[in-house]
Amino acid sequence: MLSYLLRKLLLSIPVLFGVTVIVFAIAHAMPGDAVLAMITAEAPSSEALIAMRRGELGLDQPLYIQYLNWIGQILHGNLGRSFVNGRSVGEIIGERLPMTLELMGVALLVAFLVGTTLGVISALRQYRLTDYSLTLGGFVGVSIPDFFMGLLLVYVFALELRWLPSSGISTAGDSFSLVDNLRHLILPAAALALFRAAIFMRYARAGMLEVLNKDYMRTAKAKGLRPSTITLRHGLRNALIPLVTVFGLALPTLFGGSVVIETIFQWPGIGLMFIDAVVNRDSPVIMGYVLITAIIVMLANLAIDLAYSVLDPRVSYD
Amino acid sequence: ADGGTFRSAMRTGCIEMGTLHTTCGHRLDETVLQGLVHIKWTGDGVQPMLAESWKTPDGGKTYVFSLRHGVKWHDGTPFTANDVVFSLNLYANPKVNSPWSQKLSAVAGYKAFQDGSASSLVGVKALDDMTVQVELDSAKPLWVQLQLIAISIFPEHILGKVAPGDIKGNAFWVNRVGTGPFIWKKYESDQYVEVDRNPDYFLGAPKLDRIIYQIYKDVPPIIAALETQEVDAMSYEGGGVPISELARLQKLDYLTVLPKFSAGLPTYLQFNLENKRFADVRVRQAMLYAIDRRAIIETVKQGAGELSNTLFPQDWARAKDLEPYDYNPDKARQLLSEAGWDGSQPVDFIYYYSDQMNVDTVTAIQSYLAAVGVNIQPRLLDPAAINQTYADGSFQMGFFANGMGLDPSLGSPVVVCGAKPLSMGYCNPKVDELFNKGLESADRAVRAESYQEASRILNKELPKAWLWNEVRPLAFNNHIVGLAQHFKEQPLVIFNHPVYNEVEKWEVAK
Amino acid sequence: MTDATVADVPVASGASRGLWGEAARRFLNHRLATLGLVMLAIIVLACVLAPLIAHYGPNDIDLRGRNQPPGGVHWLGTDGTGRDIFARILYGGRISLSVGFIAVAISAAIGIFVGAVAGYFGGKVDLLLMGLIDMVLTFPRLVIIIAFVAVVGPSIFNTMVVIGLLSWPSIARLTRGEILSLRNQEFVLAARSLGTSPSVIILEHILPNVLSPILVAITLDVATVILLEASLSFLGLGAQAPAASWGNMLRDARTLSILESQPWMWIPPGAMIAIAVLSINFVGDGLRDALDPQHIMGGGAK
Amino acid sequence: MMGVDVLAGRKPTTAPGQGPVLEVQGLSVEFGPKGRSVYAVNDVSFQLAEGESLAIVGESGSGKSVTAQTLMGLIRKPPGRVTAGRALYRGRDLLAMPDSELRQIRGRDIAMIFQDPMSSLNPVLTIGLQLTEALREHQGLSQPQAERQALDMLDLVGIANAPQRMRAFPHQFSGGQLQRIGIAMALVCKPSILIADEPTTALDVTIQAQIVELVARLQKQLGMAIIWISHDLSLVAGFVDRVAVMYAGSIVECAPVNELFSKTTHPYTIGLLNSIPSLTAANTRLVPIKGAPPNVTLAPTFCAFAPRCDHAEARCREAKPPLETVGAGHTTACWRWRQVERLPRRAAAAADKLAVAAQKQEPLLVVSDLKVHFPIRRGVLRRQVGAVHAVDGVSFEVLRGETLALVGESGCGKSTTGRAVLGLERPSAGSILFEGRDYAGATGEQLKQRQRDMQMVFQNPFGSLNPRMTVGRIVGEGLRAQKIGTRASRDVRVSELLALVGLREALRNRYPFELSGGQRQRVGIARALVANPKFIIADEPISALDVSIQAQIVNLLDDLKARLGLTYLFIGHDLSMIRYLSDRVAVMYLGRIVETGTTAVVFGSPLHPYTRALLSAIPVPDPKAGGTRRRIVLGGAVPDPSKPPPGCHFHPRCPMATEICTKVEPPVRDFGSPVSGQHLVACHHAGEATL
Ligand SMILES: Nc1ncnc2c1ncn2[C@@H]1O[C@H](COP(=O)(O)OP(=O)(O)OP(=O)(O)O)[C@@H](O)[C@H]1O
Ligand SMILES: Nc1ncnc2c1ncn2[C@@H]1O[C@H](COP(=O)(O)OP(=O)(O)OP(=O)(O)O)[C@@H](O)[C@H]1O
Ligand SMILES: [Mg+2]
Ligand SMILES: [Mg+2]
Repeated sequence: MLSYLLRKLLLSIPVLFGVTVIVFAIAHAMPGDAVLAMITAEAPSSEALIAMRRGELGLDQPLYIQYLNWIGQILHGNLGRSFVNGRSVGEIIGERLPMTLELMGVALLVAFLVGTTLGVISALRQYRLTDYSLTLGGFVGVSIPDFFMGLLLVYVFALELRWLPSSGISTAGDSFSLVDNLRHLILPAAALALFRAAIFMRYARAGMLEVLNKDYMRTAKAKGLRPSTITLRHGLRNALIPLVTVFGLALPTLFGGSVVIETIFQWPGIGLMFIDAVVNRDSPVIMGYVLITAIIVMLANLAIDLAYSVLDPRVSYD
Repeated sequence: ADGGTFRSAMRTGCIEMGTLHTTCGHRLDETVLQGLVHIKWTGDGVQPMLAESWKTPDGGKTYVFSLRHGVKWHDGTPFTANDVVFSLNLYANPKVNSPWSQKLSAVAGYKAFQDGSASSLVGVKALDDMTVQVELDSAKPLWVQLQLIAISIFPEHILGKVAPGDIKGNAFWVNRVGTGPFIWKKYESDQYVEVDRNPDYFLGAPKLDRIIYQIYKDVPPIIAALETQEVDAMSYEGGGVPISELARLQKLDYLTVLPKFSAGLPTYLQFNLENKRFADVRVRQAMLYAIDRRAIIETVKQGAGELSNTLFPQDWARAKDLEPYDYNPDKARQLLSEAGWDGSQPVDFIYYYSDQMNVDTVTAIQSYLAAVGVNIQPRLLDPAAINQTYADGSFQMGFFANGMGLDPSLGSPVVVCGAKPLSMGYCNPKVDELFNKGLESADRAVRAESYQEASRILNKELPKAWLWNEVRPLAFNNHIVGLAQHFKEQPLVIFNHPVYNEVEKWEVAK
Repeated sequence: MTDATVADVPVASGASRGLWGEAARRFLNHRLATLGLVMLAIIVLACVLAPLIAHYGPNDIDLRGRNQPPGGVHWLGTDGTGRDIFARILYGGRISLSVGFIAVAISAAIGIFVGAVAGYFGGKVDLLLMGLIDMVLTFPRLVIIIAFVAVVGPSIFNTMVVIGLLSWPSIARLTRGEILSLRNQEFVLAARSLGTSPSVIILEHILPNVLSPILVAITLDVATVILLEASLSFLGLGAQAPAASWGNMLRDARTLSILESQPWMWIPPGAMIAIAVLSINFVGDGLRDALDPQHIMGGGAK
Repeated sequence: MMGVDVLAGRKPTTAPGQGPVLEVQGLSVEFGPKGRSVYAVNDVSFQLAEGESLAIVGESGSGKSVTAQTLMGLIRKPPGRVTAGRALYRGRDLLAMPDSELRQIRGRDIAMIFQDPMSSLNPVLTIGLQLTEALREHQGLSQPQAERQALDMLDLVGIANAPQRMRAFPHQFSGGQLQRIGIAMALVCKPSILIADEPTTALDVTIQAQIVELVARLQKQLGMAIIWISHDLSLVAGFVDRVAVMYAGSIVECAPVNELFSKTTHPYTIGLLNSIPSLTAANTRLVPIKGAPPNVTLAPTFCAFAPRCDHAEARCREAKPPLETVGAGHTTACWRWRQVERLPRRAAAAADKLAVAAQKQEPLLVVSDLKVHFPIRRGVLRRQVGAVHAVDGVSFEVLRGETLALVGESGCGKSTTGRAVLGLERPSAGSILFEGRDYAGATGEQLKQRQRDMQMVFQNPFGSLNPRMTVGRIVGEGLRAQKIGTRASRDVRVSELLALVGLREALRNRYPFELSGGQRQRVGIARALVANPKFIIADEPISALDVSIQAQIVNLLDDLKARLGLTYLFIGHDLSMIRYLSDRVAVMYLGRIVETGTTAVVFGSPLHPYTRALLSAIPVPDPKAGGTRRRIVLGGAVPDPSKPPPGCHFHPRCPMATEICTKVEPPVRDFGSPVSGQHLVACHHAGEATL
């Protein structure tokens, strides 16, 4: 197991390297650069000034030198400084990552719990009304883009019902309180979660249906166990195994989704940071984002491998 | 005192860079950091702030500022002439590399400082603790009104310790110490800035307890927040109320909505004049004839625009006898065919306002132009890409606006010779001369002559096809007393400059 | 699977019918699948024949007749510049559906190829390709799309290509897994022992047998990509105005007033996405069942 | 070994014969929607006395499992439906009681052992949990109490080191151990009825013997009634009291075990008995039951066996015969049982089996010291840390025209050997000479030639046919791969082969899933024969088939051999079949051949202790013989081929092992005589009489 993890980690180095090279190249191929992005008509800048700024940021060097410099910094554990505000990228991400993880974590958890529960119910009631309506509801859920879902939720819960705040991470200016934070979390998390819950539901249903036909379910029944024990201990435990993969695949798309949701709900996470960085051509921040999300996705996949071996004792990674 | 909280929506996150490096967020600054003078919100002159008064013995070449006595920085340190000298030097310091440094280009010694042959501005001197003298290269009677208003004064005792190269992104900008009516309390990145009442403010202690500037990236959340009263103001910093939401907000009795607030923003079709296709003035004129601007303003823009046929948004700067270019597609077609326009070639058309109204506007323009045989292909770009496109001239037409509410002179970058990239290859020495003349006097009547003449030329030659001056609907919650009243009386948005808006007099209705 | 169960299935029906014919018959017997297919066919036809069906062009503006509710001339009403929603739905469907189909066609082609090669040859080739797969999987898709679109300009065609180029790993993985499990199946060994060449083995023995799970993944992907285009439209990276897509129609409708009082501007594109996604998934389910010979063997047989 | 308290808690039971503990009356079960029903069980009635053991036998799909599962309420409804009948357990109708009540009986009073030990245990839960959960559910025991009982039960079924093994997961056990656990799980609540649904089908012969022994012993010890379901009449013959024979959902004959063999009254039962090769009478042709298994989608209004029955008359096709009492406890469902009974057991169709000249011929295939090792890689760098010694030094010859059988338990390396010979596996050492030529590294034309001459019939008739190719394409594939003939000539050849293996031309356009098991296996054989090979490796070609069909295939292989002069390497583990069809036998154990000789010699006077154990484990379809034969039940399971024991691989399980066996690999010695032919044995103690 340990050696499997080590090997995976070793393998991930060239993978990360590849990701960063490509993203670096693409980021630099974007029209305009950090200096041009800052120019506005109100404060026009002279060519000399622009050149000077470029020099300051190292943008005048050949691309591969820029990349090597960047990699050099990374090897020293330093993600560089933002072109825009000069702050350390590591620090910025350190500040914002928890917010994004909170949002994504809760969304994923809710999606998983809700999706799995409904999926199991749907499977147990296969081809009955409950099943059909859940399936239909699921598909409608899958058909509403994140950004529109966000608006719908705000309309209903913030404007019409006035139950929840419409945006932000906490009430501005109030000292932090968990309750307040959670109230703010509900809508964005729900907007992210609904779509994924529908997906988990589909997979949970399929997984459960598969498990329900297994011989060991019959054995469990033959032992005279309670239906709930049979469903949960014998059924769900096994149905969860394939779901874990879906869980892992959901992560990269969740980062994409959180960019949209953070924008709509003014959630100060790395997604919001990233969008600004793109507009500002703030490549150290873009690269930091890419690196961190890639690492998280990889670690998550490793964690999923681990979870696999916990959930399924047959799996051994050697 | 329970003065309450005012929450204002702000659609930017450009706080961390700091005043010296941003072209936005100055509205926030005026509540914490202040300048020597600010523009009066009524737009008719300047208001002494940290400078109590000033004189120019030589008609605009030398200015002597008497500073206000008894002013303290928020940390208790007294404000002195050193702070002023320090701040002016900071703006002009080439190591700081501020986009605002141009504002000081008229000061004696600016060139030397910039090219490294001098270590400070020789033209700026502290005569004593409370007096500062600024000497210019030549007489500029409007220098204070037009240039100094954009300069904030920073605490030398804090920023003086920071190397100029490290100013950008310094922790100071998220923990500012100023002299203004509110004291910087807290900044939560991408969330809000909280500023608290300064009881020692030199123009009188504010009535409000605090102001919270809530930061938003996206507009719909601001509208929702206005509606739920999570914020009190959608003003200029918030980007204005989208036209589509106007009716909705107008129905709410707790809001005052100003549907036609002039933004001082001439909007035009940009032509790449270096491209032969647009060299013929008849082509450019035809485009204006082709577009039913009135219809667009009435419908898509819901009235949010003032038809305009030349550069200046200020009434006094515009001649009365301009060609109106009323909607006339037949005339447009005729002009195009006279000019030998080749309608089969599509026209690359760039724009960067992504809000719905502007997208709809572009749609309408596209449709009108198509009707006369001009086939534009709209392309939405972000600012960096726009600047790149400008820099390498890789576009043909565009849809843009430039803020110049404060003074007609601010229009020069879009029309004077060689003012790349915005002038797009337009050059008429006569126009340049008129712009120069406009700055030679402080008397509006004298200045008006020059600008009106310029407006005529620009109206004829159409280096850009002037469409209208932008109008921004704003909305305010009525429970902040003073806020809506203040904007009701303000003639136009004075683009992006610190405005003395008497915020210390606003209060929350009991 | 015991043989007796097989014999229980009446095998009398026409012996010369091909697998595809058989699959088609089973597919058509699948009620939801046929429903899906019919709905999809209607949508696709309507989009293709849009000029014949809609009275208006998708970009015909009518500033004086903007924001009209559904009614006589404009069946689904008009939008903020007076364009006919119905026409835009049809023309928008062309973009949304072709984004879905083309992007997925690209990703399926790459995914199946890479997966088949990795799975069949194994060893170093597999290791290398798995590395590639991992890399593309960890690519922040949105980042690349944003950057790429910024580089080559926002055109829906570019977007389709990028989506296609980035979405193949999951299909590749699936294909590889299926092939790994098939590679040592006795019928493949049998073919090898007969001297059949690797290319024929992949094409005739392996691919047809891995197709049905892959088809399901592909149909699901079509739906995902249609939605992705919508999300990209939100970021201004989807179809460019004035062209319509279901995604950017929804984006255009993203205001509270429209949400509340002009539902004809958002319900139609939303409903079209839902119907298309639903139909495609029904078709996918149907395809799986139809192509899976074990399915017909019925009952609890796995 | 036997925990005293395990039996102490047992409720007092009545002696066998004292009134039924279970009485099934007129049970009918259907599947699927009305109108398109599968009639799985039709009007089944039987009784089970306290402590009695009843076997239900019948071919696959005859409704045995459905009957059993219906009793316990385990069939899924829908699609299942009980359309008639009662099942009285101590007077209470199991079919009528609500599920919550039935739940109390399941596991506690009636327990079940399932066919496939691996799939019937939950793979993700420890066996400790799975063993104790029923105890806790039914007897409300605490976890420690339940664990104690479970431990005792594990001891009883012979799982060593039980306390530790309780924390292990199913995949960490061998098949035999799993089945023991399955038994322990069924017995842990001390039920009064145990239903064993083919508990040994998935297991090896030697392990199968262990399990049968165990269940028979436990049944006596615990005094429960038992229903043993099987398709293998010979397996159950030795230890049950009564046998019920099922066909197409109905019980066609039910009799005390002795009487069933001595006084068989139903044609189907007779057919079953005939298709089993007899251990005593070698070289007689097998008598298969003709035709295909019944179509159970037809309403059971006539005798379902009639289409396959030699005695059928008009009445049989019109009305379903009732169960008639034939003798004491002997019932049968045949209109013509009187006539049938009077007929003599059909004499095996005499020795029309062509006597292949057993004289010495030159070898077609010579395998010497073949080794196939699969590397085991571990660690970050995937270094090879060991190898699975799947084939570990195997030498044998196959003579032209003979059938050499390779036998041995599962995992001993038989298939790997076969695959290596065919070139599908790269040997780690040794040589394979086919017609005197070594094809290692052969390419192009040479390779094609060998591929044409040497073919394989694969083990699994379903898995070895591409489900998406028509029969015609499958059979013709070899021709296409070898680029033999034109399209038209290939078509002709395919038709020929279909005819040769007895498939109708009409099947040509069908897909494998439309064929029965026997038909599929014929397709596999046709495919192997299409390019006129000389040599065929048949890898357990019948193990996945039903008894009645096995006989068909074996006869076919036999005929083809005679007609086409083929040579076979026949891989298998079913010794009675092997005895029937092979000329010589090679017995394999853990990667090595331990004994080789002519069939007569190996079966008649085996010298290797493993061969002897193997032979003794063969079930005999005769209750009397079953009672008297001495069984050698081997202890332990098959050892791990990645860590083969030193010296003689067999020594850890060998009753004769001595010091030398643990150290020195036994040399191969020839014990043959000119009469009996070569008889190679690799055992230090071969020839010593003690066992
Ligand atoms: N869930 C089901 N749906 C439809 N038919 C079924 C189902 N379960 C069993 N059958 C059918 O019922 C018949 C009897 O099946 P059953 O499993 O009892 O056979 P069996 O005698 O146990 O065979 P085997 O030896 O293969 O286990 C078969 O024809 C089978 O196809
Ligand atoms: N590709 C492989 N890699 C590693 N081990 C293998 C491989 N193929 C087979 N083995 C191992 O080699 C041993 C012999 O396998 P083989 O398939 O030859 O057995 P067998 O005698 O045919 O058994 P069965 O009767 O179950 O078919 C087994 O322990 C098996 O697990
Ligand atoms: Mg069964
Ligand atoms: Mg094998």
